[in-house]
Amino acid sequence: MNDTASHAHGRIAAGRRWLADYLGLGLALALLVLVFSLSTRHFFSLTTFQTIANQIPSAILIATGMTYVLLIAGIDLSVGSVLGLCTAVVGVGLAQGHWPAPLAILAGLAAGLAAGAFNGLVSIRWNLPPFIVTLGMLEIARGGAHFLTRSQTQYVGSALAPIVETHLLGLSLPFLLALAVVLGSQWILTRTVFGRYLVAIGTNEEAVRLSGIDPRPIKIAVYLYSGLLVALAAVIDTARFESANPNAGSGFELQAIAAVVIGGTSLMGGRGSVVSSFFGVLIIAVLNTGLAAVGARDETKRLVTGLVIVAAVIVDQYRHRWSQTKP
Amino acid sequence: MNDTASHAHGRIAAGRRWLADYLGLGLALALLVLVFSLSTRHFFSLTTFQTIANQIPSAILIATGMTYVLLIAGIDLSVGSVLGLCTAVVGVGLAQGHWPAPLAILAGLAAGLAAGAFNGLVSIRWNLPPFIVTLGMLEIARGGAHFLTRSQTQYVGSALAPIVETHLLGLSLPFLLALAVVLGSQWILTRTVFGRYLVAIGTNEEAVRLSGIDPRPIKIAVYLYSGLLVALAAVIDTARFESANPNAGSGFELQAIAAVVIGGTSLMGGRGSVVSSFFGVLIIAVLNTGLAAVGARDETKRLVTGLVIVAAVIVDQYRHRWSQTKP
Amino acid sequence: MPGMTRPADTPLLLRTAGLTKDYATRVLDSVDLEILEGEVHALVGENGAGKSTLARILAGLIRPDAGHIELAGEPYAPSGKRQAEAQGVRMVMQELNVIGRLTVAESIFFGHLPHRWGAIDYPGLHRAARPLMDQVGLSDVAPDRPLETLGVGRQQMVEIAAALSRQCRLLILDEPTAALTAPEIERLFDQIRRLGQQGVSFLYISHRMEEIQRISDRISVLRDGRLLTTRGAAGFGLDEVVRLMVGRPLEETRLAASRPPNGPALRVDGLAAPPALRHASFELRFGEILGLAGLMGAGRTEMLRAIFGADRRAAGRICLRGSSAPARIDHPRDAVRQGIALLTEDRKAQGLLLPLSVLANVTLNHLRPFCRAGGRIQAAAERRAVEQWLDQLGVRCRSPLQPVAELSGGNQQKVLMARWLHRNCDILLLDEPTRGIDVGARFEIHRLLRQGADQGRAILMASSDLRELLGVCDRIGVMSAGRWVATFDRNTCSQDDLLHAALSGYTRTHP
Amino acid sequence: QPAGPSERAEPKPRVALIMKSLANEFFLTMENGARAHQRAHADQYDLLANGIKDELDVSKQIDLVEQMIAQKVDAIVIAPADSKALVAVAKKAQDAGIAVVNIDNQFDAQVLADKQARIPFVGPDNRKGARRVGEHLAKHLRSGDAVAILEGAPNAFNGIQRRLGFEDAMKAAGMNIISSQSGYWETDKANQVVAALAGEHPELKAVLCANDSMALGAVAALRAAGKAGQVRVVGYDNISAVQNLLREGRILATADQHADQLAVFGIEYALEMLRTRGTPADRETPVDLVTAPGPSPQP
Ligand SMILES: Nc1ncnc2c1ncn2[C@@H]1O[C@H](COP(=O)(O)OP(=O)(O)OP(=O)(O)O)[C@@H](O)[C@H]1O
Ligand SMILES: Nc1ncnc2c1ncn2[C@@H]1O[C@H](COP(=O)(O)OP(=O)(O)OP(=O)(O)O)[C@@H](O)[C@H]1O
Ligand SMILES: [Mg+2]
Ligand SMILES: [Mg+2]
Repeated sequence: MNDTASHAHGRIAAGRRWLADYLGLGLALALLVLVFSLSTRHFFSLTTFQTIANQIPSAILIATGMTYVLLIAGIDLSVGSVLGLCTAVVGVGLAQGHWPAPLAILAGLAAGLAAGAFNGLVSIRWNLPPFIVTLGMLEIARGGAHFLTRSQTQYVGSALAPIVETHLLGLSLPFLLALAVVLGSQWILTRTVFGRYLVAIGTNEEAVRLSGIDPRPIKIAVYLYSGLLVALAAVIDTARFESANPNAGSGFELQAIAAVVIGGTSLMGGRGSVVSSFFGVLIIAVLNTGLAAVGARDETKRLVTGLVIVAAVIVDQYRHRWSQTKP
Repeated sequence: MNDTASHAHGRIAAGRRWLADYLGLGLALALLVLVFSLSTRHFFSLTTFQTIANQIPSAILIATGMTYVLLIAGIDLSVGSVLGLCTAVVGVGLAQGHWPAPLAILAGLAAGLAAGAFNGLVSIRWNLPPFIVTLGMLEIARGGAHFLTRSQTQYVGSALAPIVETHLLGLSLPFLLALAVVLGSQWILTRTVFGRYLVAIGTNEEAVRLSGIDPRPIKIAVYLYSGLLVALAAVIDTARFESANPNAGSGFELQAIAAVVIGGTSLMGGRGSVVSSFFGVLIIAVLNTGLAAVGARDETKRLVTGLVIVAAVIVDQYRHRWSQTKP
Repeated sequence: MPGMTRPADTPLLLRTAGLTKDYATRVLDSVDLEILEGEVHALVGENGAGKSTLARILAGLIRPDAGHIELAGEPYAPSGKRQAEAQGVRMVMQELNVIGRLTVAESIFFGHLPHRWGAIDYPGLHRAARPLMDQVGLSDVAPDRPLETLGVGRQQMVEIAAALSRQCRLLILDEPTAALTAPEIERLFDQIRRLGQQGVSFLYISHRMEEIQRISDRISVLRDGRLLTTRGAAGFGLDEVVRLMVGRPLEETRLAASRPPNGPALRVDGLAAPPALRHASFELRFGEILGLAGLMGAGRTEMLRAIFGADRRAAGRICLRGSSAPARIDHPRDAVRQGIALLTEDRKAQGLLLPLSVLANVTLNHLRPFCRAGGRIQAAAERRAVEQWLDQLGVRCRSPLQPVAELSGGNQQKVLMARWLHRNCDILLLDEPTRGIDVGARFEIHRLLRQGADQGRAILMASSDLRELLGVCDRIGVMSAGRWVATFDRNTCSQDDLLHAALSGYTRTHP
Repeated sequence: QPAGPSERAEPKPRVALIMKSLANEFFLTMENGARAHQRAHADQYDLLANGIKDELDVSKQIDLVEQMIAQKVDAIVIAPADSKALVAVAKKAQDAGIAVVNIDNQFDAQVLADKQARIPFVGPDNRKGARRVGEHLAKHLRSGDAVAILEGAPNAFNGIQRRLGFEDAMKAAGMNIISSQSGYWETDKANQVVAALAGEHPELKAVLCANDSMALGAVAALRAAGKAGQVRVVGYDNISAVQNLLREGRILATADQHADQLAVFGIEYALEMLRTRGTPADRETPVDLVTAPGPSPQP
């Protein structure tokens, strides 16, 4: 089993499972780095890795939320639009409302939570597939972002600069925050009652219900968490870009799902790991950076990205079988 | 049950089921038409309906293929990109290769079939979730479209004009073709062995396998059919626009799924109807046309579209329950 | 301890009055049930009589439409399972309800995982799980083993361990033994007796009459939602119980073959599909019913699946119909084309298309007779054929268009039987064909099997119920630890012989 | 005396060209022009051309700039997808000692001032170009005629500029703008909108499209509505696919921004900056009105 979530507690076989879980991803990552280091002059450098570390926090946060959502056999297609909405709230608050930064940030987080609450409550109240509810939210949130900003990018200047300028050991605050969220979320997933409930709901929701636990508040919590992490990502991006673009996040939903699935999380629910999703994000980031460093043509980038996505899940399938046959 | 596919075989209760199946959708459609007729001058006119009939054939074809795919509990995220690819093949063949129209059309259809074959074969050979395989195909096909056209819109002139200029009773050939495909596909779904297999596979694939039927060729056939219909849509669009844009079809995947789900087809497989999907496409088309006629702002369009998607599935849920409680 | 009676002054634990529940029809019709403290109260009735519905109401999973319940003299109206459990009523559900991705220990304590600030105390959890697992015979399983790697029977034992994990006053067991074999059943009975001595009451639902006779103090009979009677088990003959349940007497005689078997149908040589199936060789002839006995996890299911092409084989030859050339069976499709059928162990997950009609379920794999040009199905002809089968097998349903999900278990099983008979299969592999099926329906299925064999079909039937095997089969093979260890003639063997053979694989050391 | 490190042969400067969506023919033409220029001057510099997949995805473009900074390129020539959001990172590149040239879509003056950055701009004036297209159209209309505008993606700078240019011309000529909606630069979205407008406003006389892809969709919609020839269409960008339509008069006019030269101007500017270490002044590149060959009819 490649599934860290469901039984990371055995002490004995833990090492072996770690290997099965992260070896494949680590190797894939190393291979990509190697290829790009050989084909460009400046790729293999500290700067490149700092650059990547600086760029991926928002993708990591979104992927973490998506991992939780996929774990409970849900899906969230609205993450990109909700990012746009939250960024719009923060940007309009700062640029038009001249709010103090903390208030604007809080408003942004509230917007993310509200979107998550909509997704969770509507899909649970009427028992609708989250695919379609979050697809509706995708349109609604984007409309909201354009409505708030009147389709104009909001320049926020250095109001949020401290967020991106704080560094520790050469790593930016957002990256450290994203790392903390990944580790914390992984710990929750593998070590806490809540984490077990997530896995259980994704595996057999009816059985959870019959065992006397109401899955609904847990599912709503997951969508809220996803919304909150997206809002955090929006705050970070607004700080990085010093501006709030209502189109921010277009297409992030499929990218995030791709990253999470490359990490080995199942779209059917019940199987997944936040740390693996982190690797998935890294792989896509290295791929993007490397292809840009090579100066590949756009169609090449797309072809390679598409093939890497498919290849990654095929490899995951084999790895999964390998660790299954020797339990 | 609102499910026309699974037991449209009973003669007796057929009338009642028809009501349950199409009443809700018909009412929703009538409501939209009413709202827009009241809020604009010329909406309620033959021209508007001819305009809509002229625009939707490609959406109908894609939604028909998607209905089949969702019925077997699959998904096809590549439809938009594959449309771009097929349109590129047709356009390059005509504009650069100066091929005769039939050859270019055949090449376009072949491209669609090839994409469908990739989706079907890869997901079945390695037992991968179609979500991720078709997500890969989404990137690959778009890359291919740009590669073929060198990202330039290809002007094909009147080479395909006969396709859109042939009319019968005021309806264009593409619309009649799309209608024929809908009726034919619905007939296949409800009346033939193949249709029975589709519903069965979507309901419980393992049970089908253990009953001695190999689901794999059937699933591949469904992805091929979806690819073929997308290619047909591409030919029609190329003819309509007299040009082949490699970006054609961007975002069609989610639109098509939204239309199909509004029509009441389940994302979980086993339940669906092509005719209902046709209604779903109509609802979205009327909504778009109406909002454009009103001159709504872009953010309003998005907000309304999102809310209509969610509202439609909520209504479907109630209708479903209603027809369940009075069997 | 059959017929053990309690003194008349045993206090009442639970009383229902006028309990009524309606779905499409009335399922429970003013049921007045009384359960005494510390008794094992058996509840029997045909499939669909309303037993599980009654149990679910008591366990707080659903609410009655009318009537009320008293628990130890207090009004009892649980709003959900948790509240019922808080008041000391727990239940093991009839359908396996496991969360495969959890570990055994997590499953046992699911809903009550020991934690501090939300973080699970795994050492404590495993310590607490160990004795419970030992009690139900899971001592060789690690507490952190994922549940999905255990067989169905052991998963059922985990559910029972979960029910034992907490203090309770009333434990409802809804067909707990359907997936169990003799040794596990003994272990379960030991636990029931132990807890009974501590004053815990049991509501025990089962279709296996001999178990009821052995374990229960009193028996209630439910028919069509009405409680017919409650009597002490001592003076309540089984024949009478069955007569009340079914509404007519059932002579459970041995069904003997009317003529000797014909030629060979299936010869299996050295079949293996590790780890569950190590070695199986046997021969099945047309016109006979060959039984297959074994303990839980002996590999019977795996062997049937391997023959059928549902799983990959590692070694072995399968020859059909007396031919000496091995048959090619790589997929269930190949098996069915050569006349082999498999009735799966889990009819809901692996057999039925639950939301679809009875008709679609019967004709699923053989639509050719109704096929017209272009693959069109001739609806009228299909319906006629299906109605014939439903008639012949005595399937009770409103119409062939009724969703098969709405049928009772026995009728669902008959629908699957109809599917294979309609497909003209003459080599039938049946995996637990009567699991969870009431005595009446079980008898009818036995009669059908006998009739099938008499018409010249070859039947291989795995069952965990030794009495059933001895009752219907001509010969009985036994598997143990993945090997086919013995084959008996039914006239010359006893339950003890079979049990002995079934255990042999676990004592002998393998090379 | 052996040559010191300072005297080692200077490596060729590396110039990064960062464009908007390469899915857009305009930027592809730009890229091809740049690549051709680099081949002709291969001894002078190396080129790293990159674009983003989707024009809306601004963060990807910012990532690209950061990656180029990490790659330690010598100059960045950028066509920003957003005139405000890219300023900060462009300033960062400048601070890292990289020569930055802004092409195509001008950085927001206010934000530049706020960041105290001076970045030279080389590019066309979209508003002026659109006004010229509109003025040409106006010659074929009568004052008071109903016209509609198809905008690009809602917050695209050049889309907004083109809309303003169209509006300037239409207002000056006294036209009645009955609707202005977004077609997201796409053929089929434009088709949908124009079809709806043609039905709703029978009096419609002209459609002004912010790019040629949308003009193609507009032409198709009008043909389907039986209004081909009655309603005029103008576009922008002069892509190859509209050449025939221009010749046939089905598209009245478009504007050519000389995409192939745009990046080249920028690169030459950047090389000049590297040589002189100075900051040259902004430079406006030409926008040409393209109309059907032959005499234009009198209004
Ligand atoms: N949720 C439901 N909706 C509709 N009908 C139901 C539902 N649950 C049970 N029934 C019907 O109620 C009747 C009684 O079902 P129940 O499960 O209580 O029977 P049972 O006695 O436990 O049978 P078995 O021996 O097969 O387990 C059956 O006819 C069944 O079809
Ligand atoms: N998913 C699995 N992974 C590993 N081993 C398994 C798995 N499923 C079953 N097994 C093993 O296969 C063996 C046979 O399983 P199973 O219990 O189905 O056999 P059986 O003889 O058919 O018994 P019964 O029919 O009484 O349940 C057991 O040892 C079981 O632990
Ligand atoms: Mg029951
Ligand atoms: Mg078994």
